[in-house]
Amino acid sequence: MGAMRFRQAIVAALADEMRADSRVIFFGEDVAEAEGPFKTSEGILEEFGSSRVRDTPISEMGFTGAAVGAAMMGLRPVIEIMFIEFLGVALDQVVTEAAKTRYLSQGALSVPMTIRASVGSGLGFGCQHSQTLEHWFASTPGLKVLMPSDAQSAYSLLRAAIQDPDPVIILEPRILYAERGEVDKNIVSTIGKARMRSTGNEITIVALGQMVNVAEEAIKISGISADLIDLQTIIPWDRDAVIDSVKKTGRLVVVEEAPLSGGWGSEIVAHVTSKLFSTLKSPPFRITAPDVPVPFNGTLEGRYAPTAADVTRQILHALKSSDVPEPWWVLEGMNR
Amino acid sequence: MGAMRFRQAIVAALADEMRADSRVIFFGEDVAEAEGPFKTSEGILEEFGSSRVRDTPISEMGFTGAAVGAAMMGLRPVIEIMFIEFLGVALDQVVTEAAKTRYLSQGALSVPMTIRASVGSGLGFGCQHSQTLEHWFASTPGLKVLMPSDAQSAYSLLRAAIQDPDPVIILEPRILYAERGEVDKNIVSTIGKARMRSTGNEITIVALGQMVNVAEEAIKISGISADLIDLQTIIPWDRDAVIDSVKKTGRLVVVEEAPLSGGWGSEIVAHVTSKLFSTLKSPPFRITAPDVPVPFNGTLEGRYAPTAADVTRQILHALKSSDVPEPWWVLEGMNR
Amino acid sequence: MTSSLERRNALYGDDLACYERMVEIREFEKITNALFAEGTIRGTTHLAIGQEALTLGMASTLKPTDVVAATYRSHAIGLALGLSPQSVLAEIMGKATGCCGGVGGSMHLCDMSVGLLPTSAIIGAGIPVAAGAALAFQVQKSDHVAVALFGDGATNIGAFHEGLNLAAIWNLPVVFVCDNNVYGEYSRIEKTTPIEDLHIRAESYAMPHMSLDGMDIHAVREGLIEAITRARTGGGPTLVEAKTYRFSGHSRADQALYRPEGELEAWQKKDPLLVTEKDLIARNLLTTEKIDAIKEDMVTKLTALATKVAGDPEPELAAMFSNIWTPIKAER
Amino acid sequence: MTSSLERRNALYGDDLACYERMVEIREFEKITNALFAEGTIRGTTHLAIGQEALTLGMASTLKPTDVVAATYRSHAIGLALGLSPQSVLAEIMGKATGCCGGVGGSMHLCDMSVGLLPTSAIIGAGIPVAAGAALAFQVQKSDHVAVALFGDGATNIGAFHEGLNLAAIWNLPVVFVCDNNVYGEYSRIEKTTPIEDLHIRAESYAMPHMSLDGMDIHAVREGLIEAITRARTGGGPTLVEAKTYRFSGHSRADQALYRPEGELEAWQKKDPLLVTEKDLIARNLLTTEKIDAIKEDMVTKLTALATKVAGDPEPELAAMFSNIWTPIKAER
Ligand SMILES: Cc1ncc(C[n+]2csc(CCOP(=O)(O)OP(=O)(O)O)c2C)c(N)n1
Ligand SMILES: Cc1ncc(C[n+]2csc(CCOP(=O)(O)OP(=O)(O)O)c2C)c(N)n1
Ligand SMILES: [Mg+2]
Ligand SMILES: [Mg+2]
Repeated sequence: MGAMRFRQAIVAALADEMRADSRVIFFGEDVAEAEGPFKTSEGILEEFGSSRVRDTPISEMGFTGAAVGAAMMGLRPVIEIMFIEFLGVALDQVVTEAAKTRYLSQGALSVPMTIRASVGSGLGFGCQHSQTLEHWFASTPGLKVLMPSDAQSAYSLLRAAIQDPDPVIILEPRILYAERGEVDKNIVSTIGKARMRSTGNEITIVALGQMVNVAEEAIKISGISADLIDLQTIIPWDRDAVIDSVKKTGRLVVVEEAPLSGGWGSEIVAHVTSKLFSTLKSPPFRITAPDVPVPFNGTLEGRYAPTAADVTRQILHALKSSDVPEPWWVLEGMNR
Repeated sequence: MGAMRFRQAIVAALADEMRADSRVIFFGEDVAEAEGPFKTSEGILEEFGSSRVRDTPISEMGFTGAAVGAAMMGLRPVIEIMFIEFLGVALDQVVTEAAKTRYLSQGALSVPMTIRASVGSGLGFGCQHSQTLEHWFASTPGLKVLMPSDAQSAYSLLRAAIQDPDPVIILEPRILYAERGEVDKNIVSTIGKARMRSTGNEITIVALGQMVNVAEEAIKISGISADLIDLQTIIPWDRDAVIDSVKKTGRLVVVEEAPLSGGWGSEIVAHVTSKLFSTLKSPPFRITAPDVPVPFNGTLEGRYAPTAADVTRQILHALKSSDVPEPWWVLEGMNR
Repeated sequence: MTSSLERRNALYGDDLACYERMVEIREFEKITNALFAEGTIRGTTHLAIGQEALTLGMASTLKPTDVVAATYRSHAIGLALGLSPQSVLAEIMGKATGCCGGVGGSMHLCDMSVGLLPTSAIIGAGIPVAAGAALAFQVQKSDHVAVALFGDGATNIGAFHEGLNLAAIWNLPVVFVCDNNVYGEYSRIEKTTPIEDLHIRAESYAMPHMSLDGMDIHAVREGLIEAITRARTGGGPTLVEAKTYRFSGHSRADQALYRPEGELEAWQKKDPLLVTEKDLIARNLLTTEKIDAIKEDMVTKLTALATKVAGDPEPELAAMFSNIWTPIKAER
Repeated sequence: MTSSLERRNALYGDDLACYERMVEIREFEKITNALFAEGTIRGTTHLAIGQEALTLGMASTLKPTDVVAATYRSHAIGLALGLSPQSVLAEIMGKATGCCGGVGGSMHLCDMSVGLLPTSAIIGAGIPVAAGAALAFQVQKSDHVAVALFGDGATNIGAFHEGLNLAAIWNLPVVFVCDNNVYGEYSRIEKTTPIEDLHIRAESYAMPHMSLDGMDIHAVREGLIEAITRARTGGGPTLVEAKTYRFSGHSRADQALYRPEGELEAWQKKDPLLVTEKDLIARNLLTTEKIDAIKEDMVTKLTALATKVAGDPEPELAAMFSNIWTPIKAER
């Protein structure tokens, strides 16, 4: 047990896996000598050397594809995509090559690679460097997608991802890198299993990454009794945990950082609705960002992702009435 | 009015727009001299010449980006992406450049480009050439995404797309290219407006592309009375049309070709549930493909996308009982 | 039944065996074309008639432990590397007995017993993948070599540029083989590519490069041996351009009517089968009678095979749900 | 207040004005750096201290009707092309008075009145976009030219390869300007790029290319005039490599401690301000007193500006929902 920063938990998980398994290699842009633009690989080059730890040219398609090939040959590459948007120049290698390799080789090959990418808004990086983009990986059998919400899950999920035999994408909320938290290094997550942040019986709150912390804050503010489910794995997500909780609470809200339309939360709401319709006390709903690019201005960006205040207001509304609360931009007449 | 093939309707729409507006240009791989791998540009080079109609090198990132730049400068480029999967090497230009240009230029620039891409399963092209991939464009404010279901909508949607001032992606079900249908050239669709294929009062069926035809067939087989909504525009989708219909029928099913997890249908189900929960007679649900890559073998591929028989069985079940019918692969014990 | 590895091993040092394999490929492609035309094969096919010397030159110089990342134009390289006509044809016909159990199809062959990675239907995708396989060999300190086989048109896509640059900067044991068959789909090379000699693109990466006659198996071997040896001995990557010609259309029913008058005929004079026959006859390893016999046999064998494979079982429905994610218990 | 266009026009044929603009950029970047350090500017910043000759050379040779697709390293090119320090600083500070209304930030400047397309924060993205703008000019038969400005590291990404190949095959009126400032983020060029002279990569596209001294505005102009004239007169694209040096760190708080001993100092001897000062003094257009006065004025002006801009209004909440889709009524 020990307190460390989220980014240090990432370093620790990578180092522990590299010590345990010589097949694990790590590369990306400025991750070796510079130890990562977000300092998520401090000491890794020094300890593991320049064969296993490499800086790459600026070529996400090239080095993501290289990870796919190296994984096919039995290594366990971990790569860093500095900002998730950069996979927009390399998505083919992830969804069309890596995700289909095991299938096309009928199990002769697997692709045990891990893609680490920083995601999310809140730091003033502008509309091309602030999205979460989980949806790029949806509807892609063969992939797994994870998102940590604190130092412990940053450590435990990354270890699980590296140990996993299939391609795993781990989306790291950039805003959490500097956050401190207790980390028990004996915990390695089980991919596909959610984690309870708090338990209660009035409503089930499902969230991912930074939104888990926002939802937790909202619970504190509102004093409601809620199951707060940190999904941890978005693909494949923990249907059992969510279903069991909603069976108990009868209410569901998903809190997500992405824009409303087409966000991952719709999958949770749609599934739960079709399974538990008759037992629901009120309509499941989503609290999301509006359908807008992430604005740079700090005040506007502060309104982009759901805040604890938004979440509190909407949950309290949902507990009182049986209709779905409107998002702030509708109440403030901003748009549909 | 006249009967023509779906692919001929595409040619006609492109030709009519190129005649009406000299700003419209067209390029892609083998679309000029060869008139398109799917013969969707027959006669276009001949009529409009090699300045406005061009073959490109194999470089989707390059020519998609070129369309973005040409659109910024006031042209109305139409490009062909032979198979939607190929945008996996060029997605950046669509979601991170084109979709954000108007925003970043504060309206000084817009990107009136149209991306035509063939999509879908059923023709034995294998797992890297048979997906629909609408979800790549979800959660991306600034884009519009359309899908025709017959010759008329192939014509009317493409004309609307080319006339639209913003980036539009039009996903053409490859399996329909050879299908014939009546085309009224006076009809130009309104983007964002759904089209009623049939009307009824027992259930609302929402579908896109080829699944509209499958659903129509199911209605014939089952003899049920249903509103069949051909969404036509998936982003932004016609909330009013769907809500109004479900208010009437009290039941909703979405029929989609994509794998269940993370498909666009979850958005429809989630939205309708949160708006109409208390008036729903039974849980809204989705009929989709399983969470698998598209198999090559014809028999297996025939089970991939929902069939009229699947749809019939599930809808009849939904009308009789208040629980959601299981997909065939669960009934047949194939997977969760 | 002889294994892929046995079929592969049969090629080493045996020019006659290589010739027979070239004939096998030629006749296999013709039959495939006929089966597609009659509708027995669905989807698409990409033939490599006229390009047999390149695939055989590769198969007879690479070791079975080396790996090849190839493309949708997969039948020829598959057969050359050792896959049996049965496993390739069965795959193309979507049978359970195919090398991918019938779920892959014509564009996706795979057989790791002879180093054939799943062939990709995305232009350029195999290039960084091959670099990555080579990265693994370098890290593992093995002396295996990775090869990417791709077309002339693929040299215009970003993955080519990024893959070669990465291989150069890391000095990876990989050989990039560009099969310049003059066409990318229906476009002649000059329509899409501002240069004729594609191998000079290696200069952008300070990478050794060469051009060779892809119609002559000896020329192919000579060039590849240099490149493969360089890779195997720590000398890094090479870009090899093989000048070939696509005798068939691009895919499916393409008749290639866009070809300039006389171009095909000129290249047919360099038909790799003719070239090899001349060589083997001169070396008294072959006679015209023997040639006719070999071809006749092959046609008979493959025709019979086609009938047999048509009767092979289709994959179970379960195959549709298998090999997507690794069953976790299988893991440490 | 002088418009961007007026500020742009002031540069043509006036070397002193160009020098003053270089000083403006230098002092602007220093103040930006200070404001970031004190937390007044959030997010990130990418300074171009030491690279002023390149941006001024471009601004004083291109016409305001030509367009430039640049990158996140945007302040210098923006100011050079004519954007006012006010509109740039306000954007960096997220003010409604910024050139993008405060929703863009430091990486995203735009001003179509002087041809600055929205700068992209994705490496290489502007390269095909510039080719596309040039395509429009070619189709429209206008004599405008498009320019892509990007770094040395960007020449390793696929969009560079595809954009140049497309421009070459279509003979587009575009100039690709590679600002080779020796570093890509924290990596010195040789770590990521197997060649030193990046302009030779144009050989892969049979495209004319040149290398020039990016520290000397005259050398920049001379080279650009050749390339721009070629583009304007139907001669097609050119790859221009400007040898510069990044005096500042890559971004944010980067101190660039990874630099080899003495490298910065060596380049500082070629500081474009010094070079230009020497030239202007020799031509009796400037004196050391005048230089001090210009710099002093500039610091005073910009310091005052920073205070003023700090008080500028923030964007309304409505700005968050505007300019995403085009209001349809606006259409035909
Ligand atoms: C990224 C991508 N773009 C386009 C295609 C469609 N396509 C399939 S084969 C082909 C031509 C490739 O030409 P070349 O590289 O010369 O290989 P060849 O087919 O001649 O062997 C094209 C454009 C594709 N498969 N992937
Ligand atoms: C596709 C992509 N990959 C990585 C990055 C992160 N990144 C931002 S600037 C930079 C370095 C670029 O170096 P160079 O092209 O030389 O331009 P310079 O910053 O030196 O002007 C990198 C890697 C990015 N913005 N986009
Ligand atoms: Mg070719
Ligand atoms: Mg640089």
